[in-house]
Amino acid sequence: MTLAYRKLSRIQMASRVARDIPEGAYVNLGIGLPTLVADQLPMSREIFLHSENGLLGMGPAPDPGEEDHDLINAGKQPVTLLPGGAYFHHADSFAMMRGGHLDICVLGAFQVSTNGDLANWHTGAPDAIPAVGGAMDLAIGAKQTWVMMEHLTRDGVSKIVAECSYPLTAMACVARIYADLAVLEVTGAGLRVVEAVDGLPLDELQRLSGVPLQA
Amino acid sequence: MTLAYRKLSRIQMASRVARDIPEGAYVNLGIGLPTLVADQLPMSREIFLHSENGLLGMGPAPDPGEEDHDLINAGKQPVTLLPGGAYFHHADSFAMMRGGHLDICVLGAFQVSTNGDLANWHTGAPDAIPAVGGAMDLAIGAKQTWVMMEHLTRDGVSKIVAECSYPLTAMACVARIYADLAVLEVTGAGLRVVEAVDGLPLDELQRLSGVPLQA
Amino acid sequence: MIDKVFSSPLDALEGLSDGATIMIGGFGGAGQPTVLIDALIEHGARALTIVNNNAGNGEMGLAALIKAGRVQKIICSFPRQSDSQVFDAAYRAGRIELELVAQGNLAERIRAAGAGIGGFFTPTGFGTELARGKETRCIDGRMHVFEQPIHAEWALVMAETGDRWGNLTYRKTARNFGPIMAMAARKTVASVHQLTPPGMLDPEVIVTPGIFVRRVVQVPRMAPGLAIHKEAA
Amino acid sequence: MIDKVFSSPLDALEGLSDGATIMIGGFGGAGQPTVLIDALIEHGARALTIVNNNAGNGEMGLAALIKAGRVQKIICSFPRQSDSQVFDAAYRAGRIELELVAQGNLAERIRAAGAGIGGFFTPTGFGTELARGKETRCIDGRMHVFEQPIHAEWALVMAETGDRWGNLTYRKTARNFGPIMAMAARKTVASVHQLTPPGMLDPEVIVTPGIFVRRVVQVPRMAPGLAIHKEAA
Repeated sequence: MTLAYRKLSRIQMASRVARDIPEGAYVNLGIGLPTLVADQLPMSREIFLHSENGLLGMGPAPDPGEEDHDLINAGKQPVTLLPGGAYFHHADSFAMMRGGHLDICVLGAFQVSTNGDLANWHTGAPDAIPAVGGAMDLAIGAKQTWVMMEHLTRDGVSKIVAECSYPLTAMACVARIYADLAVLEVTGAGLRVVEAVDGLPLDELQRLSGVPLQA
Repeated sequence: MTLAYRKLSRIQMASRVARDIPEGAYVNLGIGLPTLVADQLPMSREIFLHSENGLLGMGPAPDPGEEDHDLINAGKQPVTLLPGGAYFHHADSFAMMRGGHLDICVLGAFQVSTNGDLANWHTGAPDAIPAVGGAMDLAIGAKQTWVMMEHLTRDGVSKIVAECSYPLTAMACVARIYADLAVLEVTGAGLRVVEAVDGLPLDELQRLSGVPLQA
Repeated sequence: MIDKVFSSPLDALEGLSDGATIMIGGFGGAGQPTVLIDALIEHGARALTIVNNNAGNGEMGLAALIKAGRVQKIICSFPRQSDSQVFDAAYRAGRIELELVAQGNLAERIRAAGAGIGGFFTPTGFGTELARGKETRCIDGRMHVFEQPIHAEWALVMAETGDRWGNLTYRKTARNFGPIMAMAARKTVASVHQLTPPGMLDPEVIVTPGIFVRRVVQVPRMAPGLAIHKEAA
Repeated sequence: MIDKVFSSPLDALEGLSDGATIMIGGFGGAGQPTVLIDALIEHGARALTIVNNNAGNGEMGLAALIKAGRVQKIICSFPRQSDSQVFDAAYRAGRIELELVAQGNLAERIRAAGAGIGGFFTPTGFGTELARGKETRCIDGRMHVFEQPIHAEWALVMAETGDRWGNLTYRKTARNFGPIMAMAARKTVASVHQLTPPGMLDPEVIVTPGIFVRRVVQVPRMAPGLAIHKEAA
């Protein structure tokens, strides 16, 4: 039997995540892959993007030459503010996160465990200089934390694991995983497959993932 | 021997307190007697009055007919705002107090003990409905807490005591006592007389106070 | 399109249940959302726990809610005032429970709930009756008391200007508890005197961003005179 | 008359000592008070503990301070970036101590110092390396970590507009850590791009009231381009 499936591209993954973000949601899109979601949100939905450096209602990048160096996102890139947006200081911004006011936070990941532990800030390499930023606050803060990542490393090893080997960002914080092979839900009793890419049967997804998956 | 001294009037007490408030001070004047201090502050000194309901730079009462019911002080009386003033919310206002940012807080008192314990919120009467407001926060918050009160109760009993019999507002918080008979400093090793009203000898002040006073 | 604007105060309370904990903004009359409180009385919910700095003044607003027998417990800093006769009577008759909290601890406990803080140590109240039974700790040579967050299902706040996204500004000292209560409650209803078209509020000047506000309702400005009381706080 | 305005950045640092803990505002380049940092380098104080979200970018500002060998310890959330070569080299050579703090805990610990809070329980970081050795507690079924306030002798912040009383407003996301650092330090020095005549700042709009600011100095607006970095925070 030949398996005929294609992994989702990064844009397709972003589009898939965007599909599940409802009108009126307050959302933080983490650094890296999740930032791609912004451009996939349908114009017809009003969604407020939060940036932890003190910004709600973040808009797209400015036109070249229109950059304002006092208006940046968490990735320190110039952005814009949409009508209805607001500025606030760092303690208020993280109060928004820690206080559970964001509906959804989308984060990249090195690893996610079957109980929803997240590792996304540090490889743990002994010579690495650590840097955490807002990762730990984002992971525990939103009503739902979604992870967006490739299902497998470049070496073909599953990033979905029984237990994270990388240093944790937060325990049992992930609600959903949007990967390039499947969308998975963290149920509290393991992982449930919401959908897999066309042509990828459950047993093959199971084999690639290396941890038990529920249909 | 006849003792020829006069107690300070309420206005004289307020004037005496005002004399010790330096230019540039941030000051909270508690409800009751301390509110009289405001009118005794010399116009030549810039002093910022804080009101715990979210106001810095409080000015005098408005002219009749000019009251703004959204602009009140902690006593819920209409006030004005001086140039340079600002509004803020309650958590920020009490952060100002608790965080030690006020230079001076002047409070009324039922009793002050020789180690600076303050009782000013509750008589402890069994049928009384208690109400504390900002008293406890004010007492512990300023760089210096001053008490302004009559030295004796109407019955001639000293309000300066070895140990408070009324419920405490805060422990060891009072730095100075401005009373109608004397100004006293709380030294940490008892009370020191800074000055007494004209004609009142130390031994008589000592006798009236009922606790040891240092010259 | 997001539109948090409700057409009437009563509609804006839809879903509120008996037994709810409700934060009500205001310091005395300033910032007290009287129209929302009237709607709450009309709504009929019972056995409420109310969080407010005071316990009602005169016969209107919070006092009227207490008089209607809807309040089981009140968490506040300054219940007794010259015109708190409605509360006083209910309290003496044993019809209302009181949790007295120092005002700064009240504000900080509300903020802690909004900010997702599990509790904090404060020097305020140490060695007093209000700290009785509470955990204490010496930090940097100073004694502190452990205080817990106050969460609520609902907050009713009075703001000055709002928009359909729930962004709010306040007016003068009517700001008081509004911003922190809006953060601390799961559902915040804001009455505003002015509804502004989308995007008109300066983003530098918004005090409560819309993320903290579920519903907005425009109400007329109160007649002056109702808000003035002579008692201490 | 109160006049907190100083004529030069260096004058505004008078009294700063070796070994001081100094909070420096900014998130990357936005809000980083580069002119005050340059004055700090000129001032010459050594063995400093610096509190900042990052650990310097490129060769200017905080990076230059580190390069000059003045920083003994840094408390920050995101030191490593593509252009943090100055910090990286000092760290690998063992010349600088790092206390890594999750960004929200950094912000809340700074605010706690400013607000007189002795410490607080936060869910952020529980079960991670950054909580190792810290007290934990289960509150309402959720695990929390105890975090302590971060106090400082000095704060250097960049604001937009100020007056002689020290009242400040900020501009866009350059606000970031400025308002909470101004609260947390014993002496706050604010650089402003505009000095406004007394009483011109709208009292509804002041973000940092003057009570939190000791000294104000007007500086030219930075040339654009210095503030942009491509790394995560």
